Amino acid sequence: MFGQFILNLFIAALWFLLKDDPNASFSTFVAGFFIGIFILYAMHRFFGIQFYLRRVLKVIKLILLLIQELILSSLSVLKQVLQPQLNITPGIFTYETRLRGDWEITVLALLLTLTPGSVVMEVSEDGSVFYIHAMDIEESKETVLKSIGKFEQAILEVTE
Amino acid sequence: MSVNQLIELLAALLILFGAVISVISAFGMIRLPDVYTRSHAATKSATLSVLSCLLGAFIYFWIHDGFVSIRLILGIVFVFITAPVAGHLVCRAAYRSRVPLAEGSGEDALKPVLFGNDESENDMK
Amino acid sequence: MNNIIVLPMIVPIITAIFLVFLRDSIKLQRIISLITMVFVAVVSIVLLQLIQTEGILRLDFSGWAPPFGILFVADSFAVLLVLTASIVTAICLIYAFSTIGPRHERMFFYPFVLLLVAGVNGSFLTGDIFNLFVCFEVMLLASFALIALGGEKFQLREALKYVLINIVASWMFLLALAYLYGTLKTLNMAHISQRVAEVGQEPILTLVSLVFLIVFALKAGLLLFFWLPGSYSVPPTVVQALFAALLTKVGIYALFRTFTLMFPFDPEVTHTLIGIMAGLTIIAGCMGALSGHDVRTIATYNVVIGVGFILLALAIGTEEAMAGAVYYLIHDMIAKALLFLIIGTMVFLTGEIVVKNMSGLIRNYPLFGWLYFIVMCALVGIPPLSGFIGKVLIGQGAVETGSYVLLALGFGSSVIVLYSLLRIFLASFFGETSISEDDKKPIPRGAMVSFMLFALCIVGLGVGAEGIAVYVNDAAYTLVNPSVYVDAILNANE
Amino acid sequence: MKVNDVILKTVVRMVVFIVLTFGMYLFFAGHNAPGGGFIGGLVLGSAIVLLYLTYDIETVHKGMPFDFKKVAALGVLLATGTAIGSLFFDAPFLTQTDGYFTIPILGEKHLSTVVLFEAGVALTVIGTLVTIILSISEDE
Amino acid sequence: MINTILNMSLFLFMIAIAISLFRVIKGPSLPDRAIALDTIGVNLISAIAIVSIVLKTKAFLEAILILGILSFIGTIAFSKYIERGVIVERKSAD
Amino acid sequence: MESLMIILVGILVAIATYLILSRSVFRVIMGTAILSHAVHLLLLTVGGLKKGDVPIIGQADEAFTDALPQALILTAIVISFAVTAFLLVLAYRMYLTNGTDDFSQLGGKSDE
Amino acid sequence: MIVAFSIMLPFIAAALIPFIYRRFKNIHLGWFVLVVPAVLFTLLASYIPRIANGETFVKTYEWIPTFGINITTYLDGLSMIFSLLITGVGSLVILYSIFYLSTKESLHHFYCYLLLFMGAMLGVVLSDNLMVLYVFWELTSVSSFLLIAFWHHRKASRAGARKAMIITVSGGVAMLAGFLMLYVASGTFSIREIIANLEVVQASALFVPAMLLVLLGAFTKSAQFPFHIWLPDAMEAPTPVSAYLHSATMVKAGIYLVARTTPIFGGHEVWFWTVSGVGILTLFWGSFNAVKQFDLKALLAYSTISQLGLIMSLFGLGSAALHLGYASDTVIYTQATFAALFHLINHSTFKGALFMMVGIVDHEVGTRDIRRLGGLMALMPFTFTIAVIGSFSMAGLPPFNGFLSKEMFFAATVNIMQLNIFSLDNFGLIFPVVAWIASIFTFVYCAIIVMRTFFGKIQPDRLEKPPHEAPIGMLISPYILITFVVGIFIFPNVLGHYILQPAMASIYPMFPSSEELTPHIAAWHGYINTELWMTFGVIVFGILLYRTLKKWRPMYQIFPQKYTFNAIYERIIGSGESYSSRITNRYMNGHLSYYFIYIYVFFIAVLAGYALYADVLSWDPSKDSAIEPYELILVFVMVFAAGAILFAKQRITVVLLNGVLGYSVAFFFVLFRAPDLALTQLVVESITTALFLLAFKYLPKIQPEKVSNSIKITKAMISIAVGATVTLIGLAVMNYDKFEPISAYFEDAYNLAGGKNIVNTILGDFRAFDTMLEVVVLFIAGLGVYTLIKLKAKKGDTDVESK
Ligand code: NA
Ligand code: NA
Repeated sequence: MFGQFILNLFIAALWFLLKDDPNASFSTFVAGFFIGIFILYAMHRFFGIQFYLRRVLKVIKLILLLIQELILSSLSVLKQVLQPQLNITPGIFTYETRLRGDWEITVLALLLTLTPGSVVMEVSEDGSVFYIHAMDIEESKETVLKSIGKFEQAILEVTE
Repeated sequence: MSVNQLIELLAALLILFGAVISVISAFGMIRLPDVYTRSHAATKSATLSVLSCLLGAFIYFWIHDGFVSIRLILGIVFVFITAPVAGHLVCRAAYRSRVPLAEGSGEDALKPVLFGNDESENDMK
Repeated sequence: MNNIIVLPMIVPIITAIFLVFLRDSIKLQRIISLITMVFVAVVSIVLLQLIQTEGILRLDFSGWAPPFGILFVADSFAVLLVLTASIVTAICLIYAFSTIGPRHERMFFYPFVLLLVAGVNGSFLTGDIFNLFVCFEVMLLASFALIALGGEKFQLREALKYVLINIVASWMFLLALAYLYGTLKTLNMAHISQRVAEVGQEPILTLVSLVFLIVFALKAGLLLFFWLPGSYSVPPTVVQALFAALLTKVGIYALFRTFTLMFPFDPEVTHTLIGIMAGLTIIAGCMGALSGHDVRTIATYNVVIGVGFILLALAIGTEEAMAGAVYYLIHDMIAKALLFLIIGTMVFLTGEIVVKNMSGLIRNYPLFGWLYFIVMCALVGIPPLSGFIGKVLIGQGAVETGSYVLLALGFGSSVIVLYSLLRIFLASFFGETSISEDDKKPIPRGAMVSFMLFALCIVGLGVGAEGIAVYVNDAAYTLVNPSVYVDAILNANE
Repeated sequence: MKVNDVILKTVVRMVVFIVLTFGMYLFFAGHNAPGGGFIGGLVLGSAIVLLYLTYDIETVHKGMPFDFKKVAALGVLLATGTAIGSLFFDAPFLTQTDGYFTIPILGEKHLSTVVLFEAGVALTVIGTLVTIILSISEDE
Repeated sequence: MINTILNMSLFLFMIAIAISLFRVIKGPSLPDRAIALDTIGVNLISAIAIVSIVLKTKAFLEAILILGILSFIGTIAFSKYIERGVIVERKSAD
Repeated sequence: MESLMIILVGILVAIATYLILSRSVFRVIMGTAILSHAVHLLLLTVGGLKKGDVPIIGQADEAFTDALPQALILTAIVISFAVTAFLLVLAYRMYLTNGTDDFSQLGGKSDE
Repeated sequence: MIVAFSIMLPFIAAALIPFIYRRFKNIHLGWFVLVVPAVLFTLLASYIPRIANGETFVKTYEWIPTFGINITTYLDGLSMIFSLLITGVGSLVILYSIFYLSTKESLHHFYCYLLLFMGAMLGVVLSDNLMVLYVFWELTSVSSFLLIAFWHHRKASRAGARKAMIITVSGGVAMLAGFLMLYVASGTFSIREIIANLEVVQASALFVPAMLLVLLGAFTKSAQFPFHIWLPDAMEAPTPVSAYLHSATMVKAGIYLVARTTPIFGGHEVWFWTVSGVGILTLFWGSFNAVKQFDLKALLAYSTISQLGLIMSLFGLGSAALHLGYASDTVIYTQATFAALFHLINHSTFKGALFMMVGIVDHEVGTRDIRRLGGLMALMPFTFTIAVIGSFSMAGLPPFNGFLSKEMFFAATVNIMQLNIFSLDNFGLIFPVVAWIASIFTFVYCAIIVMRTFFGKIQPDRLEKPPHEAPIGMLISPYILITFVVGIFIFPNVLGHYILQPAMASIYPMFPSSEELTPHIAAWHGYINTELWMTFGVIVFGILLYRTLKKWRPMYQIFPQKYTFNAIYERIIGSGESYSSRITNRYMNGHLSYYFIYIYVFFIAVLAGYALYADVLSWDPSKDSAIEPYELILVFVMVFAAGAILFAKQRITVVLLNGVLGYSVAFFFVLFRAPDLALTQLVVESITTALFLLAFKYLPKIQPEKVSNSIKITKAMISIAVGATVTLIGLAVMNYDKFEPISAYFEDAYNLAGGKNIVNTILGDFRAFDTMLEVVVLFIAGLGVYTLIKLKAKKGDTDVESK
């Protein structure tokens, strides 16, 4: 995957040089990069490898997921803050993940933290158990547990 | 009004949105009952506010000056990555330094793991 | 372009850094640091000669012409002080070799000393007021490190006080700089002088100068000397000597520059105030010296008296007084260094600091005792030792300007100096010896060598006062005629 | 339960590169944009401090076996050294030379001794910063 | 119009900072203060971004990233301080 | 704005002074920290506020704001940082050796 | 050349002493030393004829010509008298000391000091330059100090040495001031030149102050009332020293100074009254107090004081002639001066002899207390002879030289009454009356010396050693002296012509002929004049008083001990010390906050004081830039954060609030277009905050200050005043815009230095030196922190130095 990226950059640079534009700028380079993507996509089957941008697309998907969670969770916090009467029952619960590896665990933890109403407080020593603080344990435990599955899946897609 | 101006206005509104969220989350920092709940406000709402604001600024510079600010993008990425870590670390530290949960909190799965079931030891101030 | 001017500051800095790498070869550290100081002294002598032939020298750093860049200015006043500072440090280093011990030496003692001197020399040489601030800080940081070097209980406590007071003083310096820039919009001392002269030092400018007065008074120990006795009594002896010789002198130098070069036009306010402060300093110093029961307190209050005495000259302001001040500054640096070294050695030999508890040292250490006697006489101003000519010239200035109160205080203080130092001599050196032959610690040879060298300087400066008279006169002439300085900086066509 | 720093360590592994790159950028940008040796040095130093925060002293020291006092000293030497350099060219002390040099491949480039000077500044800052933090942290 | 919006946003961010300041002062626990300080830093980031637009300059964009970095490092340092009393650890202590 | 800033400086100085006059080493040190903030602002203010643009050539079209005070402040900040670092460690060492950070309990005279 | 050699020789000899001492251990060092004064005496004596002819010898050697300080040696009649005394008596004293001091004493010190003294003394009398004179003058004080403290293991010696040194040096300092005034008035340090241009000096306003200061020097040195108190204590010195310094030579340096400066000041009324008044008072006080002494040496000390007063008063009386100017009928008043010079010599002879006599007694008997002495006449006949001759001469009895000068003294006091200047017609009577009374006391104490020591019953059990006559060596010197005592009585005019007359010429240089000023001295004028009547009276009343001594002696107890001058001196010193201690310890209490209060109060007083006084303050906000609402909030945030620091209970809160302040400052940097500053401030602030946390991790909670409200209010007032001062000056500074900033130059940074970031170009190029040093500062701080942490005081190994 990394090799493809370098190749892409090389193509972009080549483009940049070939253009020989006296006012060469970032946009020239970006254009070259897109050209590179196009070439690589066209050639990837020929080389018998997975197109690296597919992986990138999955990463982007993950990021978009994160942003979505971020917005949602913010709004839920704001909603609670703005309610005339605070009516929440905070608490801490556990979750055992099937993910392994530092990166995976980390990304999952970050996702969970950005999820509405939850903050990862501790990770057990072996990294398998998350201790999660919930803003309103009754309401969000369910939703949190539901979205965790979604996250794990997204992460696995990227890393597999 | 040209398209550019419209996008600029949009960027400005994005910024305003961020500002409003920021104030509300700051308000949450006052209102919420304990440090853990407040950290929700900080890590999520504040992050969202700054992200929208930076995005607004990024768009504005892009449209207005034709200037793509890598630094702004980097800033956005950085905040995005680090804000949850920060929230996680502070909450962990708070719990381990025995800052109590708010009154009326529900289940506490961490207490037995960290401090055991000894009530006296868990008599957090 | 006279790159040589920067050497007295830059060479000690670079050597200091090199010594950091030579941390474990103590011998090498000693040799190099001594060579450095001797080298700087030689450079200063060359500079003095150059000034005689070419007038005031200046070095515009990076070639930026004044008033825009920073520059070093070498006039006789500054270079004489640089020379003295280097000689004093060199001799103090010799003392240190045999006394300070490897524990300190491995902890960058020599680099700190060299950096201290670099700061001192830089302060003397700079022609830019903000750069003066920076040079001060170089000196101060080094002094902070030195005063705390050792980590003793008392030391840390007094060091903290010293640092805090100096921080506040530095703050006031910045405040003064802010006001200065807010009004005159320039930093070059000659340019300041020119601009102030242009508008005739209006009250607001006088007010700004008064902020500088307070700052430098704090540094010099002029009236605001409260920090001095405590902090001068805790560090290792050689550091005490260096402090006594160098630190207050930088403040004094700055006061002279400020009120002769930059803000000389409102003497009714500024110089009168300086006179009052100097007088009060002398009184307070005398009282302190009288009150002291331990050798260190007596010695430190003598520093205070010396400060007051030199600043009388500034208040008086005649050319003779200035010449006297230059002489006296040089004398005071040498004599105070020797005094503190001797006092420290006394403490080392007896393990006591209270005058009464020591006795009869002269029996065991005759030469040592006589060296004390010499430095005492020099500090009193007894001729033909080093303190004499300066005292005479300052007195002459006082008479000329009718400053009889200042004259009385200045000359009267000699008597108190005599009284306080004589007390030590009579009680500690004379009398039955309290040290038996068996308990007698030897005075390290290096220490004796440094005492002798200092004594030689004291006698030499007194007897050979004429030898530097031409430089001193030149310095005094420039001090009372700031236009000489200003012309050399701003109107010279190079 | 022992603390598990996996999240922190993982994130820092990534972040530290951003910080280092940014520090280098600031260092070089100083001439024409905000930045310079001092701030560049501070940010680079901060990156090292970040490592010390995340890992322990020994681990970091294994990766970076420098005596930071000497790094600082080297920095001062570099800064003063470029200044001294002017003495050998009969130019006023501290004179910075700069000019446009044509370098193969890279083309015409603006090079200046200021960069060396600023590098000295940066090294000093890094060295001092880490020395201070480590000294205090190592104190028992 | 845009300027008004920006000024208003700036004002709001300042208000947010002021409120966070209240939390810094009030505490009551250390983590509270740490979080509040972090929030102030984050809000400053936004404020600087806005000011950059208002002043029409790119000169402050570095400050944004710097603030982000610092606020992160600061929070780490703080939480370690709260949690373990030391900021930089030695291996043996671990 | 200039007047407001100078008044702010005055207030900061007053507060810092009060802290400096207290007996606790810690408060004194805080006082010095505030002092340096105050004087940096003052230096900036006397250079004239908002009278020009960011002093970077090529990024502005109007006149530049006075760059010299900025350079001075930068130097001052660094120096103040250096001093503070030393001061803090010194205070820390002093506390560990003397067992208190209260000046009134530290005593004063070296010959005690 | 010879003159300079005379000054130098003793110093050279002194420098050689350590070598000689080491080389010739077996020979008494005194023999070598004796050569010096003997050679010099001969050498100088060979000049007598030429001096008598009115020649003077001047030679100048440059010392510090830039400041008019040159070594000008000057030998004239006046210096001749003194140099002969110094070398002559010096020779005798050294000869005497060879027998007096055993080789067990640290002779090398003794003779070294003595030679130093001799050289210094010669320097004083042979220098024309006032500064050089002062140099030697102080050197006499120093060497005198060393000689008095010769037996420094004795407490009394040290105390006496200190008193002498303090008083004489104080006087010397005053004299120096007087000299400087003379210099300023005349433009020269040369006494001859000053005398040559007298009008300028006399017209100067500095004339009288200079005179009084010079007199102060003279009076302290010559032990004049009330500075006489050091002299009795100086008797702790070995007797040869007392004989030499404290009787024959050093104390006469003051007299010399008065004589030397008489041509300058002499015509002035203040001079007349001060010199003669103090002299006559000293004469009385000394003789009066001598009577009550039990210690022979103390008695001689007071007697010396008294005699010095006599000489001093004569110089004062003689100065009247200068006021009157030269005329044949005024020359009579110069005779007082003549008498003074005459008595000066006479006193040295008989007092020197007496001191040596006391030394012999002390040496042979072991005590000088007259209550333990008595009846020694038979056992020590030669010593007795010295005592009788010396005492009679001192008492003013014939056939000894003292009689002649005493008669002349009486004559002078009587003559002075005839003058109608200086209010003498009203007060002139004082002189003869006091002189006469003092002479009676003089007679009494002379009688005591002789009678109590040599007559009456011997008390062997109260003596330390069995009495016997002194070795011959010790007797040589006093016998030479008493030969002079008698010889001068017989041939007074030889002395008058060769020695005194040239000196008169020096004192009255503007009088045409010195011949006229030299009276013919005769023991008997052929008729009984007033003076002789007075002498008869002295003898009659003297005997009467001596006889009734036991009855009136308790009178001395009437004066409370507290009010003696000695007690006052001690009290001044004592209370000076204790007041100083009290005041110093009160304000130098070691508390930092007090020191800060002093500093701030001074800050306020000077700055606010001057600002109000000069009406500097002004405020014109019209030129200010606009304030945006968010800026106002930021200001509010800062004020609030800073204010909260005052009340915060936890250190962390304070640290964080400081961080908030720092970040706010950074934001102000942003708002005020300072990007580099903002960046730096942000990073520095964060690191500082981290350091705060690191450094204060061990500290306990902030304890509320346990201080009273009034202290709190005081501190608050000071703080507010400081803040207000800073603000008000700042506003005034903002309002001042007469100059363009130099920074416009830097805006061309790109062309000048190739940088677009102006601030950075300033730092990296225009003001790169600052940056370089700032890096050094940072480095020192780092290294300093390292040493602070790593170099700790070792436990149990308390450094002696740190005590
Ligand atoms: Na100082
Ligand atoms: Na000092």
